[in-house]
Amino acid sequence: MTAMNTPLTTTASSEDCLLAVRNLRVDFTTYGGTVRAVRDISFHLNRGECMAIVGESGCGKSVTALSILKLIPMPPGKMSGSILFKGTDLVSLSEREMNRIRGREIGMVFQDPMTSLNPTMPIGQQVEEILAQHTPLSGKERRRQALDILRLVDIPEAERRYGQYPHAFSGGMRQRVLIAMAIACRPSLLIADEPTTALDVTIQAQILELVVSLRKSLGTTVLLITHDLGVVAKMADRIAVFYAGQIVETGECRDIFRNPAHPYTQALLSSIPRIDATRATKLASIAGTPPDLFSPPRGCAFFARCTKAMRVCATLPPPPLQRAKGQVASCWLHHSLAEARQKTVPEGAERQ
Amino acid sequence: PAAQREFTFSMAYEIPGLDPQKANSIPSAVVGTHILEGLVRVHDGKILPGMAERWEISEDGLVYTFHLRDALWNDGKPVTAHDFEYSFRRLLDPATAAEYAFAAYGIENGKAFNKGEITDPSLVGVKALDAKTFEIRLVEPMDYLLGYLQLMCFLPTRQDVVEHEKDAFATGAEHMVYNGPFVIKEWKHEQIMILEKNPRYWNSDAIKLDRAVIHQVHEQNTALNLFESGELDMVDIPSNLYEKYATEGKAKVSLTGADDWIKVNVRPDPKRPWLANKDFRKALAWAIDREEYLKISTKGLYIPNLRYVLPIVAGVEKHYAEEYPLEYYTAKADPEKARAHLKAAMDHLGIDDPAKISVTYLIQDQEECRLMAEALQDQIQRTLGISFNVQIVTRKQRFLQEGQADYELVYSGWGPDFDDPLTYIEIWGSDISHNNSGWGNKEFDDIVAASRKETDRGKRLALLFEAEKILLDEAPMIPLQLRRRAWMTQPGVSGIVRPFIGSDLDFVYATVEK
Amino acid sequence: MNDILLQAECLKKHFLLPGLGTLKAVDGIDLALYRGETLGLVGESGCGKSTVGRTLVGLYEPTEGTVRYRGRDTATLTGSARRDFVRSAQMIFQDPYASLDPRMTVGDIVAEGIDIHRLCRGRERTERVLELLALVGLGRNHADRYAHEFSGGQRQRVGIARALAVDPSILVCDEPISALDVSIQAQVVNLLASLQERLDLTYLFISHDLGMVRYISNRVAVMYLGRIVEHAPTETLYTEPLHPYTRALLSAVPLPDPDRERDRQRILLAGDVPSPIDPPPGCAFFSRCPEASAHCKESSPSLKDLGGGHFVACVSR
Amino acid sequence: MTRYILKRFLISLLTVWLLVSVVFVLVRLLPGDPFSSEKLTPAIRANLEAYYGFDQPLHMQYFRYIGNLLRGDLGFSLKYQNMPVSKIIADSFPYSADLGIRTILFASLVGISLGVIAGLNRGKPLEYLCIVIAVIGISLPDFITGSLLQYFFGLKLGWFPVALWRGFRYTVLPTLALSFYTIALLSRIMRTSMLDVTGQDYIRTARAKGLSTFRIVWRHQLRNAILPVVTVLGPITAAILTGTFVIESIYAIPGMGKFYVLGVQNLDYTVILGLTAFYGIFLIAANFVVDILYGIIDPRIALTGRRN
Amino acid sequence: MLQEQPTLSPELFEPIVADTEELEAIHRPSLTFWQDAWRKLRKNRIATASMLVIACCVLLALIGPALVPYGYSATDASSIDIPPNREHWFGTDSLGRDLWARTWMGARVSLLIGFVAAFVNSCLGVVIGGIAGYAGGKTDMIIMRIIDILYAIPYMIVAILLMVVLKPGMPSIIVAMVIIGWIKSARLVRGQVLSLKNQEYVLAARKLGASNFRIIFRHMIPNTLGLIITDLTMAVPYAIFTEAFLSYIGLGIQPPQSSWGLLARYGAQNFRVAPFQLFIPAVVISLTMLSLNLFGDGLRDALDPKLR
Ligand SMILES: Nc1ncnc2c1ncn2[C@@H]1O[C@H](COP(=O)(O)OP(=O)(O)OP(=O)(O)O)[C@@H](O)[C@H]1O
Ligand SMILES: Nc1ncnc2c1ncn2[C@@H]1O[C@H](COP(=O)(O)OP(=O)(O)OP(=O)(O)O)[C@@H](O)[C@H]1O
Ligand SMILES: [Mg+2]
Ligand SMILES: [Mg+2]
Repeated sequence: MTAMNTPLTTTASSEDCLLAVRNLRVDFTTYGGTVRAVRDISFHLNRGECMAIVGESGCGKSVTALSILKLIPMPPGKMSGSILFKGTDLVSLSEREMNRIRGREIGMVFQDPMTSLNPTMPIGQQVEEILAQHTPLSGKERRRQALDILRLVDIPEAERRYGQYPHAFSGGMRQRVLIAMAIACRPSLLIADEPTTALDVTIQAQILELVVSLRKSLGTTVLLITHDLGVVAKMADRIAVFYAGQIVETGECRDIFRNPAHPYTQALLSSIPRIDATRATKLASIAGTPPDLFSPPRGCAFFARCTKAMRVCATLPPPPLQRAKGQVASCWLHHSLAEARQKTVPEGAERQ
Repeated sequence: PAAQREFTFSMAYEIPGLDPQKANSIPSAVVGTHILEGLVRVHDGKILPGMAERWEISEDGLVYTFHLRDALWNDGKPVTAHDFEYSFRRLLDPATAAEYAFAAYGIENGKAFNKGEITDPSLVGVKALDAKTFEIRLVEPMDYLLGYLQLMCFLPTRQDVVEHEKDAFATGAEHMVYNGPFVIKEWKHEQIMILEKNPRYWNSDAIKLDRAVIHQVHEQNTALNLFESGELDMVDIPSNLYEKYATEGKAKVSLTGADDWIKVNVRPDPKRPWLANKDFRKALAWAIDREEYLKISTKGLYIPNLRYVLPIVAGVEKHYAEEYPLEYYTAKADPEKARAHLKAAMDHLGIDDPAKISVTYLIQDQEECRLMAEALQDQIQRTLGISFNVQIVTRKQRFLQEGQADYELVYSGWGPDFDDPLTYIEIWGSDISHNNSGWGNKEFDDIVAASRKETDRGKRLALLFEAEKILLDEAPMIPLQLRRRAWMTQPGVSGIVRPFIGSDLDFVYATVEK
Repeated sequence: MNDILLQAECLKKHFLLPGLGTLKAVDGIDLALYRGETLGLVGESGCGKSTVGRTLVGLYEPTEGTVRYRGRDTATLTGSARRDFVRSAQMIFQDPYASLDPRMTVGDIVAEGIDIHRLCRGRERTERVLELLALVGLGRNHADRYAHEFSGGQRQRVGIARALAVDPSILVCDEPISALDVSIQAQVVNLLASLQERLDLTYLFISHDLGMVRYISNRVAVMYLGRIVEHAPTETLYTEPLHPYTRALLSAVPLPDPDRERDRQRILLAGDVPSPIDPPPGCAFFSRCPEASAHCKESSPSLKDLGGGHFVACVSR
Repeated sequence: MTRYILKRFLISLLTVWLLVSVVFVLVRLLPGDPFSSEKLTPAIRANLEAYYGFDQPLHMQYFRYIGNLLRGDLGFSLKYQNMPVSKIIADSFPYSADLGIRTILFASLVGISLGVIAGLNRGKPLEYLCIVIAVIGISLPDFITGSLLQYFFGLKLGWFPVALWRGFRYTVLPTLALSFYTIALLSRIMRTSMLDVTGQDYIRTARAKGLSTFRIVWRHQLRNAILPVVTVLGPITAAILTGTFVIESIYAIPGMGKFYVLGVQNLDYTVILGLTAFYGIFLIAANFVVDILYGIIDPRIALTGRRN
Repeated sequence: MLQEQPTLSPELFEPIVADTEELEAIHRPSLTFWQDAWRKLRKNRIATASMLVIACCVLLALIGPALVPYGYSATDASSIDIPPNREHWFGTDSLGRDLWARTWMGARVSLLIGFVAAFVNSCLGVVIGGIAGYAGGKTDMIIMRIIDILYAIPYMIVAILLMVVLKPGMPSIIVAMVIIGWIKSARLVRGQVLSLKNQEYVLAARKLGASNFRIIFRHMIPNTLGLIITDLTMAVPYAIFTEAFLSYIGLGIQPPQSSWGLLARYGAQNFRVAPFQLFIPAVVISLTMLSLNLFGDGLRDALDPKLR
């Protein structure tokens, strides 16, 4: 199983690479046992690029994002591995040193906009505060800038809403406030955990435009977690597909949409509802349930739901196997032995 | 100025008022006797001339004529007999509602006037014969009258000041006038009072102190700490520390005049028939080991009282107890005697088991009382085997229950108003409100009445002695202790007297050498 | 199909903002939910969709207007009728985490409705809870965990399970699938659809996912700033949207295809969003409308019936 | 809001009136009477009762009292001759308030800080230290802490004056002694409340913003956790400002607390009523402020109306 | 880049249909919130130790006095104020009574009163505060004003009046404590409920048709429980010392019984002569309170689902 320990990709040269996550593991101790939320994940982000993380709900995307900022509650959480950000290993940093990176170097948009805002602090102040922490601006200047940012994320009537509390905001507005806070200090890395779920498409489009322009003007690197494959298609340069706490496939955005290599990716893409779908057809979904993270299967995590499962999948975890340039999938199907076998057995003769 | 002689001490309670006629408390009396002077001044048990230079007493002992000296109030006006006339009438006037009015009931028509039975104040037996002569006419002879006149309520008040100040009278330094050795310089209620030597006092040359400072310190321990840190020149010692300071030789002691006993409700009551039984009461009295009881509950500060009347009240020449000695009870208990009495009582009542007898002892909510009651409880239960319960109530409730005779045994006592056994004896008369024990004795009443008519002091005291013995024989009360106070002063303080009547502190002629 | 289960008449919900005035979150809406149908409700973020949903199920008291349940004003319901309404009209909250009691296990949260209405007990209750959890793709050992131990999508599914537990007849789904991946979205939507078929459920489906709305809804209402601007049977709306806002909305749907997505034309809305606090007179969309004309500024258009159940509030139609 | 405040004000007046009426009746029910003493005779009692108007029917006395109260006249003490109750309050309240304000400030500062420290260091030695301090505060009532402090720091070590009230140095020990319980209470409540807040998502957000721990605690946790502290501080403030018997007696401070207790002991009806009314006004005002603070601290709390 | 593993054989790459059964994980018995809390509490070593200390105290209260040959009320003039020694393990008091016997006799009274009164107070407070906070509006206003009035009435008056009505003894003490003791908890709970009642999960519960009762007791109270527990642990010593006060004015336990509060009171009085008379009750009380607080903290933590 030495394969597990080799980095998934090797292309990143050190200057290019803004963030490199290696062998990240996050466990949660709970009554029911240890939840292995993230199991040995490695990936990297190059400067200026946008990587999207997609995957089944509950597969560890948010936990991965949180662990980059070391925001996993410990205990019950336990984290191991290394997270290299601009060459320094965040795991070894003290809380104080982390604070210099959080917010300023790495901005984060949380998934749950209601509970992620302080209910007893006016919205404006929550935005202003991050400026106060990281910039030497004067009070007035800060307020002006905070207002600008709120306008930037399309909060209608920012001045009037400035002093209001989160409970008077709609779901989407709160989400935009979170985005505003994340980009307030123009971080070099923006981690956005489902940043547009509560936004209607027009505003979503504007927010996405905003992110694009940030990338263009400041070279911001973006780690985007989303379920909306439309957004992925629009934004991402690369995609990492998560499944049950592991990365099962990474690759260029286009490659993954065109030629998904992992059966899970394939299944995922095929469940996208078309805008023109009608009630007549049942929406496609993946049969079965994801594995229990208390006791992840020994072999491939997707084995139980995979239509192309092989005997090896049950017992051995698949190593990352390179498909095309930059596209790597952890699936035995792409092992030379399987490919060899595939050539002899005609396509489609398996299940069904 | 450095040479100032200043005497600092503390009081546990705020002075409730300095209106002489209305005053009703020891703190008032302490200050009152220093800022005002009555017809006489009592110092260290001796009666000295005060505002009155001299006086005459009529043969029958009923008319007293006082000749006033040329003394001034501190505002420069002379002290006149009219001031005294006004004060005495004011004391008795029901509209004044003076609590101590009863002290003047011995004056002709005094009682009737105070009760509203007559309304003309000029009928009261006090009169300014002229500006310097003042006459008091009594109903019965009171050979202790001169000493009596030291009470705060007999101190003079000036009509013009009272009428001018109205409600504000005597509520602050500037709201009254002084004719005593000191004047009030500053009075911050609940905090501090500063007295200064009165230069206009007739005898001011004899006064050595320049100032007296009185702090309000409620807690005894605090006062002690203040004393030890040098803030106070004199302090009272709490009983639990008495032994400590006594062995160090610092503590001075004196009787406070207070005399404590257990009062028994002797009214026949089928629910508790034993209380009406004299033997039973004697059994209680003999079962108490007063010495031990006082040692454990007051560290020996209070001393056993083996009779009823305070031994140090005046006799004819010497103290009463020296002339009429009596050891009715013993300091140690006599369990044999106690059990014999109990047996007699039980036989009489037809009770076979002492455990069936239960009494309740009413005390008020003071730590000291509780400790003493607990000690008594243990002694009596151990010796007699009866059940002895303690009921603690607030002070006011104790008065209420006592007044309504709603008690079995009550911890009670008396402080003297004048220096004579009568002050103790008279309260047991059957028509006296204070005697609510249900006990009444014709013989006793007759003897007391006879004593009131008696002009010869020796005979009078002999009669009172008879009465005292009857009281002890009948045992409506079980004597417990005589209270003593322990106090100490800083070195250099001298001339402090602790009287046992009225005021409990006399520093008029004191001095402080530092 | 024709009986109206829940109806809002001229519904208004205003919030008092201290120091700022009244915020007209919902400002006069007429809606009818027919038995067994799904009404999609879409619109700009902050336009009042959640507020409509909450007011419909009785969580907010309307400032003005009435909500009728089976023809009766819900404000006047009492006793068993009220209980019936409370149980029958359920809501899936937009905010999954905040709506889960942090001190209850997920099993208990899902069971709460069952307990309240005494639907079943003991083993049966446990079975039912597990069954509900399974329906939304959660396993047995999720039942003992607390809300904070879940991922966003899992919490959302707990919310769905909770709402389904009391066998409601009307379900207001406030963005029920926003945090779910497409596969589970499909699973949940299939579930909702099959429940509707089996039990004749009625849905008010609030979502930003226009594809899903199209898939699941019979009719769709488009809201803008507290009002409904267009209202039509789904196909009509999607194929011939009339209101400029609807058109902008539809054109903005991102496509899950990198090539097509990146060079697509969409109607970009420029201009300031007017405030719901004191909305300007005239059409609320005026400031951003690409087709605005002068008289749009003057009067606010009311819904016009264009036939075939298609209503639109725009002067130029 | 203005309407709410106005309404609350009127209700407060009503409450004070009710309070005074209730206490008026209660004090009369207390066993005994103000005048009883060892030496009182019936005739003199009658004089006293007439003097103070106690010979009138109770309801007349009540109406007269309320009438006077409306004119701001609290009457005269029955124990302290010719002493208007209002003067007692005017004389003694400043001292009590002085000590009270010091105590409240000191105790809140220390109590809240200890609570925060304990909350941030759950399970660490520092927390146990905080618990021990709190336990001392509650296991030793003020009459014990008061006298011990006086004995050791006043008398034995001589660091501070033993008692009396003459300047800053004199305030230290009483403030300390009076603070103990409040410190204990606040620190325990604050700790609990802090822990409840620490796990919230918005704290995570604040951390993600890179705010320093101090700032997070100060700006985010404190305000969300302070509500119960404010709740308990309300009545405590009212009580401490209007005087405490024990500490005032131990340190010989001329405050109001003594009158309160002695008033009840002496059945000084007018003093009890006057002081209770005064305290009641304070208490009601304090709780009023607390309610207003609720709305300010947590904007979701709407006291003015019913829930949305 | 591909890593060939020697153990892989072509047969392994035969397609199979996964057997989903084997994936079903081992499942622990399911827990309710309360069971879970209990489990966590038992795992907390400090909390368990504290529980043991309290249990020891209770045990000593039951058997302690019987371990020495002295009666708790037997005075002895020959052994006054004797410091702890072989015969008298805790020394003797100023009446020569054995303090060991008195301490543990007192423990019976104090522990019983402390726990019962604190518990009853908290329960009442939770119910009333919960109702006031949740109902809001008029109900809240009325309840809170009643609380204001009750709180402003001097406690001494209430206690004395109760003494008139009730017989001294344990039940009376508890009544006297409960009569206003619940107020603090009620205010605390109300404050929390006010801030909790607008939470989304409460709305959600309401939408499910939960009765007000259920919302208060299933949602609000569990979410305030941390504070309620803290309040409860603080209320125990308060009750112990209030008992001393009540006993002092005669409503409490009767002589010759003792209680911790009274022992401490006497000890403080006699501090200069026999300091151990203060230290012994103080240490015993402090130790109990420390355990109680640590236990309370453990309980709070056990009830916090975010702390596993
Ligand atoms: N504090 C925790 N304690 C225990 N388990 C946890 C905790 N936080 C997360 N988990 C578990 O870890 C797994 C990963 O959670 P995560 O939030 O990363 O999922 P996600 O990929 O973001 O899903 P979603 O798309 O639904 O948000 C989930 O199965 C979740 O139940
Ligand atoms: N409790 C409240 N107090 C004050 N204003 C509120 C309150 N709740 C909502 N609002 C305001 O009402 C408007 C409508 O809010 P609502 O939550 O209904 O929007 P929405 O359409 O659901 O938006 P989203 O799609 O972003 O969730 C918003 O402007 C919001 O700020
Ligand atoms: Mg997530
Ligand atoms: Mg919404």
